[in-house]
Amino acid sequence: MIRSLSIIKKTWFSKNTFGLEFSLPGIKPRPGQFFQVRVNDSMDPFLNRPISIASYSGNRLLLIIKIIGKGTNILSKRREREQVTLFGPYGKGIVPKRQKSILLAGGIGVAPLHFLAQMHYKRKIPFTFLYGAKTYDEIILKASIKHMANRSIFVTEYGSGRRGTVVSAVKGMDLSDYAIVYACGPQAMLIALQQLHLPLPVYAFCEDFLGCGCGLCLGCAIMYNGTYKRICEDGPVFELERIHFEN
Amino acid sequence: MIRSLSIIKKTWFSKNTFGLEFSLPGIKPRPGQFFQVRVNDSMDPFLNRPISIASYSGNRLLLIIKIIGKGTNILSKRREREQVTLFGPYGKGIVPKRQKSILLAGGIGVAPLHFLAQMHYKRKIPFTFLYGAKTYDEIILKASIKHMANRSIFVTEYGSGRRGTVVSAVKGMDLSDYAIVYACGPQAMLIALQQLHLPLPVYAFCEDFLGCGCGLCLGCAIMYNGTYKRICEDGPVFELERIHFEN
Amino acid sequence: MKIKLFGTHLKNRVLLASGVFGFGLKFKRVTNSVGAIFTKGITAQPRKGNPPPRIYETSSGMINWVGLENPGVEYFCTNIIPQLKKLKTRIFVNIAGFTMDEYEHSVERIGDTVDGFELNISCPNVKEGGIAFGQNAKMASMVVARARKKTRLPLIVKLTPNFCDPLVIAKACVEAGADGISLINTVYATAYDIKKRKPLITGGLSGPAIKPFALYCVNRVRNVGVPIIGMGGIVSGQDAYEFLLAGASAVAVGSVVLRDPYAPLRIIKELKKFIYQETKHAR
Amino acid sequence: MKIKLFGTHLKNRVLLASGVFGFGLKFKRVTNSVGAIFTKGITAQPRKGNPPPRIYETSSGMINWVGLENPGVEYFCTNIIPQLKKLKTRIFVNIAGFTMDEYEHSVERIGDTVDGFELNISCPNVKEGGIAFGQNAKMASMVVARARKKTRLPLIVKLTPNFCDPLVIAKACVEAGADGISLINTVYATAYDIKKRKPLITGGLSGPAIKPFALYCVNRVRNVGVPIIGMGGIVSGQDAYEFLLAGASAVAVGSVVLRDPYAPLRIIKELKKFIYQETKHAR
Ligand SMILES: Cc1cc2nc3c(=O)[nH]c(=O)nc-3n(C[C@H](O)[C@H](O)[C@H](O)COP(=O)(O)OP(=O)(O)OC[C@H]3O[C@@H](n4cnc5c(N)ncnc54)[C@H](O)[C@@H]3O)c2cc1C
Ligand SMILES: Cc1cc2nc3c(=O)[nH]c(=O)nc-3n(C[C@H](O)[C@H](O)[C@H](O)COP(=O)(O)OP(=O)(O)OC[C@H]3O[C@@H](n4cnc5c(N)ncnc54)[C@H](O)[C@@H]3O)c2cc1C
Ligand SMILES: Cc1cc2nc3c(=O)[nH]c(=O)nc-3n(C[C@H](O)[C@H](O)[C@H](O)COP(=O)(O)O)c2cc1C
Ligand SMILES: Cc1cc2nc3c(=O)[nH]c(=O)nc-3n(C[C@H](O)[C@H](O)[C@H](O)COP(=O)(O)O)c2cc1C
Ligand code: FES
Ligand code: FES
Repeated sequence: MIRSLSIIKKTWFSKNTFGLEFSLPGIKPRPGQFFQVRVNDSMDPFLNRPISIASYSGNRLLLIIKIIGKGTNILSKRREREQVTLFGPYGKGIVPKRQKSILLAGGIGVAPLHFLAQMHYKRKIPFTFLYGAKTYDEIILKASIKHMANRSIFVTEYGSGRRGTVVSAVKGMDLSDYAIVYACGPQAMLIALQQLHLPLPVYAFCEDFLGCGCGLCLGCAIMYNGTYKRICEDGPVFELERIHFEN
Repeated sequence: MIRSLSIIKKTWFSKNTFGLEFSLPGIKPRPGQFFQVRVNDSMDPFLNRPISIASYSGNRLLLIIKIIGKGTNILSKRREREQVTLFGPYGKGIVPKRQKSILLAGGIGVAPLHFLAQMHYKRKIPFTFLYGAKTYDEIILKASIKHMANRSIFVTEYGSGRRGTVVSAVKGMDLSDYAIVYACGPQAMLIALQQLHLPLPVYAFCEDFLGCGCGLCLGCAIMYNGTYKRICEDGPVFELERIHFEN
Repeated sequence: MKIKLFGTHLKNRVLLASGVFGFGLKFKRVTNSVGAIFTKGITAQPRKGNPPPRIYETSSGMINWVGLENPGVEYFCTNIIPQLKKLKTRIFVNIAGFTMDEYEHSVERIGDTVDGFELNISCPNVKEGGIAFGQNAKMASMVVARARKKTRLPLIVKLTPNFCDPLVIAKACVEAGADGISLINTVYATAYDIKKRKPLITGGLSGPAIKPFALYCVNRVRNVGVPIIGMGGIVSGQDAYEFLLAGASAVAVGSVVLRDPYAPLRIIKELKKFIYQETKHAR
Repeated sequence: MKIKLFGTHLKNRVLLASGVFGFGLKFKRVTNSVGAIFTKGITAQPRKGNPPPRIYETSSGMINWVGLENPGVEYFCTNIIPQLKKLKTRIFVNIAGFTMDEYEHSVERIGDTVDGFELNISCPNVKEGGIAFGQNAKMASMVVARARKKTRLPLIVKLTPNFCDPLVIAKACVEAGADGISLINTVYATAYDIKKRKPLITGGLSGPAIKPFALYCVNRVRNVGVPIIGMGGIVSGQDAYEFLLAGASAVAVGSVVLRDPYAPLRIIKELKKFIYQETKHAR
């Protein structure tokens, strides 16, 4: 679906991360699903930017975007009431299992996991939210996470608060109580997590440069179970153990 | 000079023509001079847009821009207090002669001639302002022109008001009183004007696709007196009789 | 906008370029609206394609290095063609290969179950074969001649503008029996990873960045004597019309569908207006 | 960022590409800050250049069809060189020609009054000569060999990526005595006038649109044995650095100065940071 939606609300969550809210009735999105966001009408940037659903509740769609480079920088200048062109929701996403789980977010990886947390919360599935960022300022959505999660842990690499990475934090946890882990963050984090070989299934939300975002171009690929899968169409959520990271 | 200036005021003169005002002390521009206006930071559009000085008074610079295509369309979305990058003023422009003159504007050609009118008015040089547009709505700056000009004539091709083109209008005028004509408008108008062979010198404000706008790239050319001149550096004002229009 | 091309009737002049719409089995509203679809490149053997990253964005364009990921001609014939038959559009199968035998084999194997073939002798993303045939008139002509013997269906040859003159190659292909020429395939391109200080991706450049180059190439080949399918950077009906002015009989849209899978519908509509204007003008 | 190139010391690795800064006599703050300037192409006879329009904007790029407007080598020697001598930068004269004699003549006439030559055998904007020499290894090698006999100054050859493999041509040029290779010159391009329904301009494409193609070409030629001046679409220090990664010893900036005549100053500064990072890394 192609949609031109008006920005109902724009919120700055941190100095380089902002949220855009849209009214979008009639979709039934799954966590992990994302929209391909048109940056502007210019041919530079040429491709859309994949942005996960961070919240969907009462027909209100929230996208949270961290400024990384050219495209997200231009998007950050959009204002309320301006139109944004979106394609999607794309991706298979996941249907959350009814099992006690850990949501493990690194950096902007918090966005799709926040939507997953929302689902858990609505369905009364207990979960712990473990969330790490470089500095304390970069921790966003804290109140909402605290409100929904049975337990929430925030770690940072520098500055105040509990020190460390989410990977080191999960390593030190007693996991006997949990049945499943969902993780989203930079690839380096996913690789470190994979090396822990946790004794429970881990579902990873993966990233890559996307072309179409909808299975047409074969531009995204992830080596999974010995064959290439589409991040956009077959994922972006995959069982971590079976991924072979190549780049 | 490269300058990043804040838009002090934005005005819509007609439904597709707007003005941007900047504070810019310390320049002594001549009519016909223009700025190379950066559209945005994207590489598409790649080149700057040449825009004439439409008014300069009390350190206030006014640029008037008609929406034509991609670049001017993007510029039309700029708001007050946003920054615009400008290079210039470029071009030789002209020093108005102290002689009674006719200012002959077609369409957006009114912009540089408005600045010329301002100069005439300040120096108390008498002039008639003859200004044509497609429709009456497109006639802009009417009050200001009426205020400054000794006589002003507005003609339109369609709709209310006096009918006709500036070329047909000037053809019907008694020119014995005047010493000089300044003309700015589409090339078709300049060609038609040239064919009239008016009995007094005509100075034409010319256009072309510009590259650099400042004499570096040899990308603009006008056949003048048998050799190629730079529109940007040697003009954009040339004696109409000596121009050989090629495109 | 109906046209007759290669003896077949097409709904309109806007086709889907190879590789950007898979086999046309998704977004069927789009597939069923275009004049024809060129499938993703098919090789004799299945290929898993290149490791990620396969795509990299550039100014007004993109580089791809997909590497001809496809299930191979056997699977294609058994599992895909039956589905393609249900589409309401013409199907041209893009055939890639590493040896001349492979091209010949695939064409023969597919037989006359589709509407035609596009011989891809211009893919910059594989090491052997492919583009090497497209850069050499003699080899190009051999590939075409051998495929020609195996099919009576329309045989289009897709050319590269990379380091060879498409006119020279096009002439050789037409002499060897090609019914049409499509161009351009992507342009050689490299992007660097400045952190790792080595190439991030080496592949083919496409998108609006290459449009002026593509128009040049199409115009250069225009008098070769067979219909030309023009492509490279088309994002609007105006772009498409420019390719017709340059000598193309139809156009194919590629990268723009990554930006907007519904773009072909818009382009068809916009192009209609230009063609209408022109015919009005001619009256 | 000082470097020694062709036996000469340059202030830094950012040079001004031919044709976008005239003779370097305007914006002297910029001219005097770059490592060297390549002058606008000089021909044996004066040339008035092509009729307008000479420039056309495209997505992330532009087409130019200036047509080597220049006052000819005599005027250049008598009137321009004395002024060039006052600049605080190195001067490489871009030499264009329509016959081999012309190249030879211009090089000889200019003698050793400048810092070196760039033989332009790659201009797409003139009908005869020029690019034809650059598309053929044998002819390229003859042009170079003849110029070589006339000068001991650094002799750089500027190559085209149009319809020929720059590596093949580069090898021939080096064998014939070239001290350096610069690439890429502009890419063949056409733009259409949809109102008049005919080509508006046919010329050379430059700007960010061609950067990925240019990087590919530079990387391809990197081991040819002489220093390479890389160019094509550079607009930032990062772009410049990417060309160094691709194998260039220095870079030239072209079209970006049309967008911003002061861009070279910024690019020098930005590139310094990248090079500093790298040497820090190496320590
Ligand atoms: C399925 C998916 C969901 C995502 N969800 C979110 C989200 O909710 N919020 C958020 O802030 N970010 C999200 N990202 C990452 C986001 O898409 C990139 O940060 C963004 O595209 C960067 O664009 P840019 O122009 O600012 O950066 P640039 O570096 O200038 O982009 C250049 C090119 O690289 C691509 N690119 C750069 N970084 C990434 C990356 N990490 N992943 C994929 N492509 C990249 C861009 O799409 C573009 O094609 C998601 C990515 C994927 C694949
Ligand atoms: C010396 C000079 C002074 C000018 N002063 C003014 C002014 O005060 N107000 C105003 O509204 N316009 C003025 N123009 C015309 C204005 O520059 C063009 O209308 C504008 O560049 C169109 O840009 P676009 O992206 O909207 O159009 P597009 O058609 O999308 O532009 C595509 C390309 O064509 C060029 N172009 C298109 N039309 C023209 C044109 N008529 N002249 C030159 N280049 C063109 C653009 O610069 C760009 O490179 C002036 C032009 C020149 C040469
Ligand atoms: C992601 C991608 C995959 C492609 N795969 C193929 C292919 O399999 N076979 C082929 O002949 N061309 C392939 N192409 C080239 C396109 O068909 C087209 O020739 C080229 O992209 C230029 O058109 P565009 O600028 O509109 O994309 C591919 C292009 C892209 C962007
Ligand atoms: C307006 C213009 C004029 C040019 N004139 C010449 C020339 O006279 N001789 C030459 O060798 N190259 C000429 N070039 C090519 C540039 O030197 C350069 O090789 C090319 O533009 C690619 O670099 P860029 O993308 O940074 O512009 C010209 C380029 C432009 C844009
Ligand atoms: S991005 Fe196109 S298939 Fe995944
Ligand atoms: S526009 Fe560059 S010289 Fe006039």
